[in-house]
Amino acid sequence: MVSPIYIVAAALGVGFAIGVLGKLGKNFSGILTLLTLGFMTYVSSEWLYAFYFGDQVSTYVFTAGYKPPISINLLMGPQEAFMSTLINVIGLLGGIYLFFNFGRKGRNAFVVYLVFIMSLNVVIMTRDLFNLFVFLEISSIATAGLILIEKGNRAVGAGFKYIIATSIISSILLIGTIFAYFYTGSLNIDDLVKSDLTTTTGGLIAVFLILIAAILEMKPFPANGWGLDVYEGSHQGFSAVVSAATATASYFMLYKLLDIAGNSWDHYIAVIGAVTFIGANLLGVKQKFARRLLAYSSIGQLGLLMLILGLRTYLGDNLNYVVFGILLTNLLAKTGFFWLVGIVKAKTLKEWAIIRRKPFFLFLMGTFVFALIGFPPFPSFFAKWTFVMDLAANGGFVWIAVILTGSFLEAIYYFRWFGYAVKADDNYNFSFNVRWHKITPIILLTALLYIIGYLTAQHTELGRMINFIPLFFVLILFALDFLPVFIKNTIAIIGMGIYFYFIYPSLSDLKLLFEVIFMIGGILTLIAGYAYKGKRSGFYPVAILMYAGLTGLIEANTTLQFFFGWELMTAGSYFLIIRGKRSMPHALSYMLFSVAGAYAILAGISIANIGQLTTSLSIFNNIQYFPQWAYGLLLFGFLTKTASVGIHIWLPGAHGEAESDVSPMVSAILLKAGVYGVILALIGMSKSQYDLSSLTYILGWVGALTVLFGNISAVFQEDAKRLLAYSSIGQLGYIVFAFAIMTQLGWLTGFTYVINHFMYKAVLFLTIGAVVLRVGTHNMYEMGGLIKRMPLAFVAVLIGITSLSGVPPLSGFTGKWLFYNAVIEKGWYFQGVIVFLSGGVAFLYLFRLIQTIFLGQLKDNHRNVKEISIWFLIPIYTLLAGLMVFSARPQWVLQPLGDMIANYMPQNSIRWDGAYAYTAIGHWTGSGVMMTIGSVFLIVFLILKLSTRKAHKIKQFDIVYSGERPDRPDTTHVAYNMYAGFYKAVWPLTVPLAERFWNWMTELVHEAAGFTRRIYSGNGQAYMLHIVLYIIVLFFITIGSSI
Amino acid sequence: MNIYVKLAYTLLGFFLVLNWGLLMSATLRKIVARVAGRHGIPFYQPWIDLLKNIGVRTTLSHGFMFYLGPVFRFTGAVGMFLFMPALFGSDMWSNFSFEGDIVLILYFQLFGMLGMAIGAGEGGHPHSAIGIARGLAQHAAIEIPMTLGIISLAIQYHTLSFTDIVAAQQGGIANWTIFTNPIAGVTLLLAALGAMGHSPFNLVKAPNEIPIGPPTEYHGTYLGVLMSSGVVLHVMEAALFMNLLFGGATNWVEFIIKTFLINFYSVFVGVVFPRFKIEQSVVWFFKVPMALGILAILIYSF
Amino acid sequence: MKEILDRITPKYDLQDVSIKDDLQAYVVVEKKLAIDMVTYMRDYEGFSHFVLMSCVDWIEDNKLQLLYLLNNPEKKCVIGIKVFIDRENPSMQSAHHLWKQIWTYQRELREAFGIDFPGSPRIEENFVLEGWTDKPHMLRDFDTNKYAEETYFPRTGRSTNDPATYMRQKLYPNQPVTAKKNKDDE
Amino acid sequence: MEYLNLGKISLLIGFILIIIGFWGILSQKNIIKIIVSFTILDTGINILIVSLGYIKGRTAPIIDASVPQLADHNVLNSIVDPVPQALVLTAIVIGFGVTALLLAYAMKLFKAKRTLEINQFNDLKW
Amino acid sequence: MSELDINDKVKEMLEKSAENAGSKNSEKTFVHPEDEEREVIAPDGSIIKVNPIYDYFSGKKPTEEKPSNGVVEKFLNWARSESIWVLGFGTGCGSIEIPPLMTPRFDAFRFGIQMRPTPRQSNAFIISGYLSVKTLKRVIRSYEQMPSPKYVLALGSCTINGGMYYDSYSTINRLDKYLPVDVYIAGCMPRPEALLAGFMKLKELIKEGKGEKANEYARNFDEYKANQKKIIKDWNMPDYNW
Repeated sequence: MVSPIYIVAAALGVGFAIGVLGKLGKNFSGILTLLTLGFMTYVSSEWLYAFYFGDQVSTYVFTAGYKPPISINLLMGPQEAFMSTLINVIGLLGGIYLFFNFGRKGRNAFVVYLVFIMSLNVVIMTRDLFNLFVFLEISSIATAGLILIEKGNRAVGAGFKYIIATSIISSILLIGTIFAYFYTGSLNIDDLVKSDLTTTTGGLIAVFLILIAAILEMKPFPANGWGLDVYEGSHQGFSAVVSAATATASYFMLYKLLDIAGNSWDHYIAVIGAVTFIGANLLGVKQKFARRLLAYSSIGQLGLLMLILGLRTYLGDNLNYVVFGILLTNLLAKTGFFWLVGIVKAKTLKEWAIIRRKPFFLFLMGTFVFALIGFPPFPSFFAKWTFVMDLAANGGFVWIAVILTGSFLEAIYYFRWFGYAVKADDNYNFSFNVRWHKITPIILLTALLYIIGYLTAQHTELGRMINFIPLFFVLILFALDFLPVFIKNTIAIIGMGIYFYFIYPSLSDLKLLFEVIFMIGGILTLIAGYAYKGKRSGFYPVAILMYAGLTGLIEANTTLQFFFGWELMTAGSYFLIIRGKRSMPHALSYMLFSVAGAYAILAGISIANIGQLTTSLSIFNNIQYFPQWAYGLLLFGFLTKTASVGIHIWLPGAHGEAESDVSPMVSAILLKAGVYGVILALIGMSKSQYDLSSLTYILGWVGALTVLFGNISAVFQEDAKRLLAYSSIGQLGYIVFAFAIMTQLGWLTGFTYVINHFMYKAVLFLTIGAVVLRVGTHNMYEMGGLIKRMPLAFVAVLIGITSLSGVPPLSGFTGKWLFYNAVIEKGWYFQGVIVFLSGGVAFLYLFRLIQTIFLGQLKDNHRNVKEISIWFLIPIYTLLAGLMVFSARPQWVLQPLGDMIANYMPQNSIRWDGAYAYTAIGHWTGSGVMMTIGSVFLIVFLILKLSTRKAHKIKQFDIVYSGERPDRPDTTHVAYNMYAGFYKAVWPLTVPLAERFWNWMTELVHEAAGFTRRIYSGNGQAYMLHIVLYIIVLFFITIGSSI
Repeated sequence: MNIYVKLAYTLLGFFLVLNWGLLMSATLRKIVARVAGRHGIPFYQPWIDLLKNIGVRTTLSHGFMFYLGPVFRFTGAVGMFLFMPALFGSDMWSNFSFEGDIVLILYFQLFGMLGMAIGAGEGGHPHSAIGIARGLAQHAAIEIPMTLGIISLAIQYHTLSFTDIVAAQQGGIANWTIFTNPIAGVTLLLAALGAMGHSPFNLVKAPNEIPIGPPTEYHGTYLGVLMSSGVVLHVMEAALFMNLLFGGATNWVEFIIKTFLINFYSVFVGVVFPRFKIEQSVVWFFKVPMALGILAILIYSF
Repeated sequence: MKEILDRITPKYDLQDVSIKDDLQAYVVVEKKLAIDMVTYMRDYEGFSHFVLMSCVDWIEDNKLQLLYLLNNPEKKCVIGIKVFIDRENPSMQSAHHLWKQIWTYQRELREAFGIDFPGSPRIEENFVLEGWTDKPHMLRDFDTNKYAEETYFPRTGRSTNDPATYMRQKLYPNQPVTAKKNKDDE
Repeated sequence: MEYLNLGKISLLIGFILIIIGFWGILSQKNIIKIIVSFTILDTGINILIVSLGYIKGRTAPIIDASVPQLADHNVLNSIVDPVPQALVLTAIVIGFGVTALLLAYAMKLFKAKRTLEINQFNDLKW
Repeated sequence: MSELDINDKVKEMLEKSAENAGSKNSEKTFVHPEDEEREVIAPDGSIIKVNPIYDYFSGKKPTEEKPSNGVVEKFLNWARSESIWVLGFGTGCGSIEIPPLMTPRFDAFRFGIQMRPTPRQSNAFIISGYLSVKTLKRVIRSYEQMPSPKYVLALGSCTINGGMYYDSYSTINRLDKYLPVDVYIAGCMPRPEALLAGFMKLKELIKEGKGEKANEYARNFDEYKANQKKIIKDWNMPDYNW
């Protein structure tokens, strides 16, 4: 075991040696530095290894042969080992990254860098207050020196602000130190902890001064302008190290020093952390420049760390797990991000579009973004999970709200940035070059992120239960991304098929139903992918990622697994959605609503978790505390995915602009995930001992209004895919409403709609998508008369809309019939009427869909279009076959479903007699109606066909036109603003209140951010003033009253 | 009962209804003529028109769906007949009503409408699309009083089955729904005005404005089929309200009288009031009929 | 009215000024000054209402006479501005920029008299007739009877009576035919 | 004058210097003046440290002739607390380093914009 | 751009416009802009040539549609005669005489006569009075769109020999040169009674099986068409409007 003192010794020694041996050249110095850093890393990681895998105990290292307080001592414990390993690793990688930048400045830069890393190590390890001050100053000086490796005025200004600010902070620490010494006679932290300083006034002030210095080092909002400038102004390679290593050291310093004050400061630290976390992320929202954005984000993460530290009493033993998770993710991802910023020389966020010229970089960026927001499988996901669970278990609901709000704000700007990177117009004439020494550290970091994420999961019992196989499949697909689409598609389909085959036996009932929808639906929609040519870069991994999430939801036995699957699914679907041509803003709003929903779910789960002995999903069935809140939050979270009214605004754009085969995936399949969640919550509510009928009542109204709103909005769309998207909103409203009824009939209706919507919406979206691919426009008024060119597509749409509209004998009617019975049985008449009225409204948009696209006048430029691709027709007609079977023999599905629902809803209100269904108030037979209507239809058709067998085939303009003739198809086709009259009657219902509300909210957030950030005037002196004022204000808040 | 016998009776019943429908339309037109002081058409005119249409030699086709339009429409009309019991208490004339209840009828009305809409759409004539767009909008509005009324009835009788609802109204005029549940009855009658499609709610075909809307391109045999389904639909719409509100019918004479009167009622209103514009028509249903419907439910839900 | 005429007569060198009454006057102006004058009347004299524009065929003088009739809504007076143009290849400066309705008048004049108004929008389009290829039909030397006979398959055996004479004969066969001449017959 | 012993006076001076330093940093626009203010602040802290370790009647913690080296007398009792003295030495060194760096920065800043007004260096903001 | 260049450009443009104007004046064509052959770009980038007259209209020549045999045809003819659906298209001044026909005083409904708004559902066409060339075009179109068997009633002297408009440059003289006429109703204007008498005559003709003028039209199609095209100079429709 190498003594940690050698870390210091080696660094100092080599530093001096380089000074002495300067003649040997810059490269030599550099390599020597890297070797030293490697040695330091080795030492600290050896300790780390010993702590975790051996039974090493914490060791004090004494210097100068005396014991404290006479001499300085260092402590090497597991935490110190961890932190210093982190710092050294980052130091080493940073050294590699900055190798040539240092080289250009001469060998002394290496020395400074070495001293910088060394000083941070000492800050971690030292137990002596004065020593802490000294090395803090050393690190500040070194930082200020290293800032100058970036050329230009900005770095100089930033460096000056930095050095003067840190000097003031250090001075305060020094004053505090000397006071502490004055009152205790010792500089040793351990002694200070023991001596109970806070009992005397002077001691209080000493502690205040020490802690305020430590807090200021953490760059608390708003006294952190200097910190921002350093992140932004200095070389990004170095900013990364500051953001990661210095932050780690600062955090640990605060952690160490906090013990001096006992627990009395926890609360303040938490509040400061919360303010910083939310404040920094809020200001980030308004930010347009990449570097400064990262600076805000870094500070936000520091705030989060402070928050965690302040809430350590809530966390207990899990503190380190949470901190390590957050810290590690932040460290790895943020460092990587800074370095990426250093490589991609784009200033504004919009300019980041250039990054997709090198797709691998986009992958890296995506990894970092998702890691920072806390998506699985990255460590922060698990850390956040544990954090929130522990907070809830101890009643820290406000803190949960704070954390989730801050994280949400963070998500806003990160995803906007990422959206720009993926989709913004790339018309910039500058490019970026990649050099191996710069990219290698980033790749290493990324790999570490994934590995550590996996390990973090394995670290806990719950995490070990997560099934990572689908994720590995996703990674394999990433690796195979260079293959042509045909091969990848086959691999994906086979993979999903095999997975389904193996998982099939283990599922039953509800899970089986949804798994069939997810997997079979997935395979069918993937078949449509054969229609695409080329590589379709990046499509398959993300599609499979979504399906991995979906199947994860189904397989989940524990809440963590469930949430894991949920987040994976969200991530995958986000990537799928953003692939659309104009879908950048829609993907952003989708992601934001998803993130908000996910946080609501997280909060809901955390409340559900209180007082539970088990972590399995069955806790939903037995929520003990605040059940209204828990279920309410869960339902809200799930409803964001089902796009209920008010939180639906992401859906039309997201689905409407997505690619042709993605729309069915995200509409017919993905939305069902939300439904699955709603069902889980409702099952829980049905079993709950509390009376939750008010919640279901609200849910029922939400569902009903969603139906009305979705359908009426769909009527006035000009864009075919948006029309279908609004229709999806309406259909999901039906489903939510049906499940909210909470009777057997209601649920049967719900399941019927789930199955139906899956089939017909997949058919419609696939068909319309394929048509769009052929005709090259979404606008219905630009199409028309396509029945002549694509009869098969027409038949598919015809059956699809007939089914959707609920006209007998197709399966849509099954749902309507059940609906009537369920509504009347339940007594929800007015909601029911709204729903049925909306059913009538649905006709309008359905007719519009088929009339304006397939009927009417064929447009000139579509005279030669071909039938839609065979690869679309295969899944479409497979689904149609399913639809017809379900229509003709509904009892085959509904009977077992009814039996299944009886497990949850004991009333047995539907009786089957062969193909005949009876409820208390009505009766109906699917097959009988089908047969009757079918035979009548056939007979009439034959008769008419016979009598008109000599009919002349005429062309599109051979119509009576009041003695005139049509001029052009475009002017003869009734399509644009087709329901103008209806609009005059119902326009009050189409006012986009939700959009206005959310726009207003967005404005509000932006205005708040824009207003607040003006405190960062850029004037160094103002920043000093902030610090001083901050100290004064904090003084009065914390100890002012007790003196 | 043997299914073939049943089939035979059903066919016979349909034949009866078809002829009654033709006669009824002639009679109603004659009544309108007399109101205007004219002599009016001969009572057999519809049959002749039908014959003439079948005898038209030139047949044109805009495409496959153009055929299917009338087929859908006719099937819709036949279905309306099949799924509703023609006469109460008669096993022979109950048709196929065992296959479904009111909900089936409510949605089956749309079958013909949708098919017709699509068939007419393939004709490519702008007036078809305009007419259908109006029709659908109006239908969506009619849905409000219709659903409210029917739900009110369903609450009242605890059933959605025609047979049961009619059974509950037997035993004298005082037992008819229109008297036992007058508010729902009025609501449904107002909805009936829209459903029958006479003036003021006849803007779907709107003669003189968009020639005759959806069937603009239909001629000859197609038109014959459409005409026959039209008259059957008129009878069966009336029969629907007869069953719901006026105690159904136990014999054909009663059936004929009641359906005639219900049709007469809507024609009567039509003669008096001029045509609505589409937004007026939609808004009209949002006002009084909706308020009455809500009242009808409120009465029964407490 | 008179004041206005006094003002514009020297300005536009008006050749033939005829004042019908206080509120109505007709002037003849040179072709090259005509549109200028119309513009002037509109912008400075308050004749903001364009009443009509028409044409008279002076076949004897081998001239076409264009008339721009303007109205001053404030003074309630009307001025007619006459312009004589050549009958062969008639052409006139377009005034479409002054009032939009002049587009239509000029289309009509082009179709009926064959007057060209270069630059006038949609001047090529049909006005009333569709696909007229013959001589402009409002010119006096266009023989409509001959045209109809050549074109429209006149039914043979057609005889025409003067209605007045015919009816008189029919109703009062005893009276002499030359009793009283109708004014129209002169 | 019992209260105003040397220790207290120097303590007061230290505080006054610290406050002057802060005032200077916050009010002076010229970077050089700010740096000077910082050194004043630094000096104040140093005085503070030393004064806190001062014990009346004792001498500096350097064991030389001025300290009575008696057998029964613990040397430590006749000198002031040596730790602050040691600290202040380090602090001075650190302060020196920081000041040097600050001046170097001041030079760079001047080169960059030919001015020493701190208001002029707000390229990074918001 | 220098001044010289601008001058050159302007000159060029002027020349071009002069050329265009010249060509337009020299040969006047009657192809409407919407009937000109045009090129459109298909979604896949290929170019499609569209010739409106040929691509949008079927344009097939009509064929004779033989009546069925014997009793069936007689029966159908009876039905036709009792159900005369008139196209609601008033072509001239005589159309003012049609509305009274539907009023209580004359009440044509009792003879099975009614107006239909679309040619597809009509079998009788009343040419009510003078017929200008412009209207003739619409009349031909509507007539051809009516399904056979169809009948034409020519109302007023104008349809017989031009009536008082015999010398007009824009109205036709003899309708039977352009469309086959079943019944002429003379007068200027004929009163509704005359019109009713015409209908009665038409009924007789139909019952006798003489209402086959639609087939005559098909038989002599070329001749009729030549006459029509002679006067309709901007023929912007197919030869036969289905």
